[in-house]
Amino acid sequence: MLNIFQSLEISHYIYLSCVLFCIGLFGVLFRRNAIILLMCIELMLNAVNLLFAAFSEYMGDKDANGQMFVFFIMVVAAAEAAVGLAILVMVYRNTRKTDVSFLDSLKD
Amino acid sequence: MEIIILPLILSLLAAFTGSKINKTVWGLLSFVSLFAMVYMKQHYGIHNDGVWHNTFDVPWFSNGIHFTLGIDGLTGLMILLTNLLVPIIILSIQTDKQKSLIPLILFMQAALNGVFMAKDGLMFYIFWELALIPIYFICLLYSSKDAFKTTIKFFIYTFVGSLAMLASLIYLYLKTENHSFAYEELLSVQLNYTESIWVGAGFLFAFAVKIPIFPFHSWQANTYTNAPAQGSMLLSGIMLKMGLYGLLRWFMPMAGESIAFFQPIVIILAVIGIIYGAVIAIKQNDLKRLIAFSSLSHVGLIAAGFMTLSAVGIQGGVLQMFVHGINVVALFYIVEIIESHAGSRELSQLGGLAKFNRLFAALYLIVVLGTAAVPLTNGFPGELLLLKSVFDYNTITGVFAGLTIILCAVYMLRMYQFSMLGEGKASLNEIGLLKMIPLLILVALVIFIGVCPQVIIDQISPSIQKIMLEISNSKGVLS
Amino acid sequence: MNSIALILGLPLVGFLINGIFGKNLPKSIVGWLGTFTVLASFVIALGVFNDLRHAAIPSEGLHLKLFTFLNIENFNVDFSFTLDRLSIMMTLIITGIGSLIHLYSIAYMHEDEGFYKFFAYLNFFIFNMLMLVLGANFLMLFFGWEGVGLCSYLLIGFWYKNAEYGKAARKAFIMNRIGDLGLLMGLFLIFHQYQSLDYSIVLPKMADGSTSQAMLTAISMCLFVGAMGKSAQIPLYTWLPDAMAGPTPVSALIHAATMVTAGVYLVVRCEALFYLSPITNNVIMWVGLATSIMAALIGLKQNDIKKVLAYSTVSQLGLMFVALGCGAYSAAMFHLATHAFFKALLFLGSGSVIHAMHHEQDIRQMGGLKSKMPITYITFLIGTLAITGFPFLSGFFSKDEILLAAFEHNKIVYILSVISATITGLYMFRMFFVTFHGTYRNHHHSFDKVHESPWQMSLPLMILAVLSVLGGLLNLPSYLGHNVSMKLSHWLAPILPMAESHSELSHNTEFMLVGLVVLLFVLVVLYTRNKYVSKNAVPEEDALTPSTGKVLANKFYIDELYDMVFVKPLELLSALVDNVVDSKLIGGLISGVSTLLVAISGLNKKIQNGNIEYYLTFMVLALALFLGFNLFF
Amino acid sequence: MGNISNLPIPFLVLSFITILCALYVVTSKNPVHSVLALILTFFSISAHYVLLNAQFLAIVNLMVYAGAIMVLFLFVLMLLNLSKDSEPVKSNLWGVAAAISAGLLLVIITASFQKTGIAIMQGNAPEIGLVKNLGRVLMTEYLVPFELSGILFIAAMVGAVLLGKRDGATVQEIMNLNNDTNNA
Repeated sequence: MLNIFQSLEISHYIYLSCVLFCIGLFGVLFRRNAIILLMCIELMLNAVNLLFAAFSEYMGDKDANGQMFVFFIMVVAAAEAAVGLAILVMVYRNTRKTDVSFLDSLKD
Repeated sequence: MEIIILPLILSLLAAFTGSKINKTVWGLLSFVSLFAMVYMKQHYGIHNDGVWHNTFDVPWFSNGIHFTLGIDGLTGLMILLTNLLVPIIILSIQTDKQKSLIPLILFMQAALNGVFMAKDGLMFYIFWELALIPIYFICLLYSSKDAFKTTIKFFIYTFVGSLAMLASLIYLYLKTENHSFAYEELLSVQLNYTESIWVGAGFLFAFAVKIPIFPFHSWQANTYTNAPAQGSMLLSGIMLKMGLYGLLRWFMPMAGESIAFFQPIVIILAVIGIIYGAVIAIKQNDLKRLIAFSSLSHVGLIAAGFMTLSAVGIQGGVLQMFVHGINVVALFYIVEIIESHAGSRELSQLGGLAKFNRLFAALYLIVVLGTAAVPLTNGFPGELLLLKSVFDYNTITGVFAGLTIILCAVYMLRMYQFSMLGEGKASLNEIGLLKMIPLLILVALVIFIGVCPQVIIDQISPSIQKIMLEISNSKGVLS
Repeated sequence: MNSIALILGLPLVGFLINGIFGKNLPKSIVGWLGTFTVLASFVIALGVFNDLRHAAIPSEGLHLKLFTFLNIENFNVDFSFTLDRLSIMMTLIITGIGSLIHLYSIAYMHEDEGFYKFFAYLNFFIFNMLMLVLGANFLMLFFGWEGVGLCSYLLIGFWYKNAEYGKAARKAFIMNRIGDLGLLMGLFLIFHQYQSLDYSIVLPKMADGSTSQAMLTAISMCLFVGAMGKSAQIPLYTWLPDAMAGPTPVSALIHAATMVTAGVYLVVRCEALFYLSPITNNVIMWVGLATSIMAALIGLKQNDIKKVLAYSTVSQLGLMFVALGCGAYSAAMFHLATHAFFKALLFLGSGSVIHAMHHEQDIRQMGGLKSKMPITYITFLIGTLAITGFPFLSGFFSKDEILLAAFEHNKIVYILSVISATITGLYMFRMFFVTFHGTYRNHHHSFDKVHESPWQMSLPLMILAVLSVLGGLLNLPSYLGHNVSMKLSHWLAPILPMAESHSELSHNTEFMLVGLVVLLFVLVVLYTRNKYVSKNAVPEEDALTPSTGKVLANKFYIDELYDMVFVKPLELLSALVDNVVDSKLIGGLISGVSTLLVAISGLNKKIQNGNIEYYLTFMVLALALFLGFNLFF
Repeated sequence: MGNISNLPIPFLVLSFITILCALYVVTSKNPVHSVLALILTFFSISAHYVLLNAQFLAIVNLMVYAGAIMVLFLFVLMLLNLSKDSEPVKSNLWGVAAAISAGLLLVIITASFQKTGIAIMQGNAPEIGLVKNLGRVLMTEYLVPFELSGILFIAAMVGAVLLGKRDGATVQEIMNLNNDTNNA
């Protein structure tokens, strides 16, 4: 499997991650459904995870520090998803809506 | 150090024991600091030679920042004033309802002692701000009306001022050779004219708000009026002296290079303040408001006297600082007694109180005379020296400043007339002898200083000469 | 012990004992203690006087330095006193008349609940007045100066329950303070010029001619402003008539005999200064003259027995200032002394009348009292004759001396002074006849209840009457022979080095002038007697008097004028500054800053619409901006 | 930037699938479709991990993301009955604004990375991504963060339970409620 990396540069993974990240970001900005928003965030997190793994490979160090970080990000992502969805369920129960533009009580 | 620690310990004790112990006991306990001061003087063997002796010096969180406290004649007088007035202020508390008042006042005492003794720029700033905290809570918790509005105005006002001072201090700090906040190091910084104006303006703004010099006074009247009497006493009796002390100890030597620039501005503003405060005081109905404006008038004269840079003006000013502290606390004490025993402090509601308590009337009269600077009361020597210095600086300003002796007589006598004399509708309840004792002490001081002001002048003059030397050194850099 | 310390200290001791313990002491002890302390001072002063007469150097006096009051750099003022020929004269007058009035007050104030307070104040006044005249420097003078002002305030407002009296007291204090400011400024100028405030240093320097004319004029004008306030000269005289609100002994002691003459004392003390500034001299002369005539005119139409005497005092003080302006310093001091005798007599006499009439002061309510109060009647007559210049009584000599000095100086001034003196006769006799002659007119108190006063009151009256008759002996005019005449002038001559009085008038001229005055006096007596005794006329109600009389009765509306020009504008200004400038302008400026901040935050608030999408978009854009900035710069 | 044609085919194909699915996630109107597309994205990312010598990571990614988290999302979708397209459509302006913002950020980020220079990957030893090695590192070097993430999980769990329970109901009530249903 090593041979394929002879022609693969770190920048390719960077571009790929950036594209994924920005797609996620676009989703966050564009969509109004809170569940989709959360999914887009997961997408962005994964873009970052991918980059970590790529850098881990790129640095060639013996400790897999990059991969370690991916684990921790996963932990945070899972926690975030759990709490986020719980909040969502509660909001939905109170307002019957999952539209984020409806939730503007930050104004006050 | 002792007189910072002691009040702090007392403050903690007071906070924990709450109202279990009588307030009179606390008042007496707080006299301990006064004795601690005497002990300190003995212990450190301080000679009154004008040098600002270190009594405590440990490095703090960085090389250039030391926890340094020092004592000289000027500081000695100021902490004497503080530790003398605080017990009286505590004794002036009339009700047991204001539970956290005593701890706050004692905490304030510690901070005030720190301000006057700090020999390190940062320490000075920290104590300066520390003193703001208790008074903020005193005003906020126990103000009679508009507590939040008045207090926040006062707080923001002084806080903005302090920040300007901090900026100046930091600038000086960065300019010192080995980055130090020590007083001597800050003093030795040589600034060019422009720098010195900015640095001076920073200091001046902080002090002008605290003093207050016209037109930075608009927090004063409402705060004094609405704050509980103890808060007004602390503010006008001691805290205001922080501004004047800062002017003399920090602003004038530090920004000496630009003092020629500030001199006419401050003197003219101060003289405007003198007349302005007096004119407003003439028609006031609320006793506390009247005293607030009279205070504005009096401290204006002190500030003007300082800025004449003459020995007579500065010494007279320091004397007057002490005297004004005594007089204004006595006045607020009287107002507090009147309010709690006659039920009002509105002049329109009062009158004819003299017939109920002759002793009180006599003491009140002496304090009024002291404030109006009648000879042989304490107001006179200071005012004489200050007026002389302002008169020597410029005849016109001198004459305008001199109007204060007329206007002051007008409003102080009016105050006395409408509260004590005449037929009157109000009546005065029996005043316990215990409540008269603090007033008696103050009145004794009024007369003693009035007759022998030289006793105090002897205490301060070596330090003042040293400060004047520092100012002229600093001034001489440019010329 | 030093005699100065005793002279000063005894009244102070009296004040302290009476002030602190007086409440619990019986009235007799309080009264006699107050009287004896002053009397003892008088006796000691007499002893000093005797010493001074035989002193080797006539201009020297006793000195006493207690302690240093203030010492800062070169500003050095001691708490020190001096007793020279001028101050011993003042001291004798103050303590002498003071002790008589104390004695008088024992009876007069006997019913009053504030008896001990009254004596404490009186003693304190004596102490302050002595400090004023005994001080060895200008600051000590200023101490006494303000101190007597304070006592005057306390005593005018003695019956503090009456708000009107309180107002009068405050008026007196504040007007005095205006003068004090002038004096203080003068002190600063003196120190500025001479680097000292001690008489012994300053006065010789003033006299040696090294000071510029402008500076001398400035200093002397400042001091004169002080004198105006204290001695009730135009424009600061209106407090004195109002000061009659105080008990009558106070009016006699403070507002006739002693305190109001402090201005004269000041000018005489600084004789060199005033002598060398002709501009000020002229100002003093004309101000004195104007005051004298104006007060005399007002006195013509007053119906309050004490008000008449008050205006008479103002008028006489004006005359003294005329003398000072003419350079006749010893004449002014002479008149000061005789005036102290007869005016104290008159006031005490009026007090006796008021006492008898149960505090009725309106002369229209009196009449025919001479049969009921013979001692008062006779002594009052002597006082009236003395003040109006009945030949060979004290007032005759002292007033003539002033008139002669005026004649020498300026003929117009002389004529006007004579007119003033004549008017004095008119209103004094008017008052005298209306009070003691004619028929009794009071319907509230029956005539039978009117009684002669007790001996504590009549004894001082008799002593003062004797003094008023014999006071002229102090300074008999030179035409009566050199051995007996001009004693006071000679006594004061060492103190007054500049003004050597040498009369250039021939005795014939003097006789003629004196004759003129006597003639006028006789005419006045005849006119008033005709009007008020033979026709038994009674002064009309104020409202009925013709227009000129109305103006006089209302004191030229000066009080109203001051009220309109000074008091009201000041109050208006105060209200304006408080309500407009302070709250709107300064407060507005400050709240303007906060309003600005609120406005800015209002703008920001629109961005903060609570919608997360906006926030996110802005966040992303800002992130792009920061990264881009990092990239390109 | 290297020539695209030089790139290994697996990478190109995987990247293509990833981006395509990701785009579908954000554009699909039906949330359920979005979830499914996201799962596909995760699968392709896992494949990338395998390419990058991170075998264990690839598995975990599938299990945690594609398995657990996405199922959670699906549950919530079903629970709230949002499967049909109920989302109000935003105006085009928003789309443009979002696209511009995201695009701008993309351009800038890539431009930033451009500056860092290009380098060939050195490559790890294949065993680095194995569970044995990772486990050792996790339990030694990253022990404290590991434990902390455990705490974080508990906190999140408690939070989710608290948020999820009905308003005003205490734990006791909920348990009572459960007992009731059990009994019934």
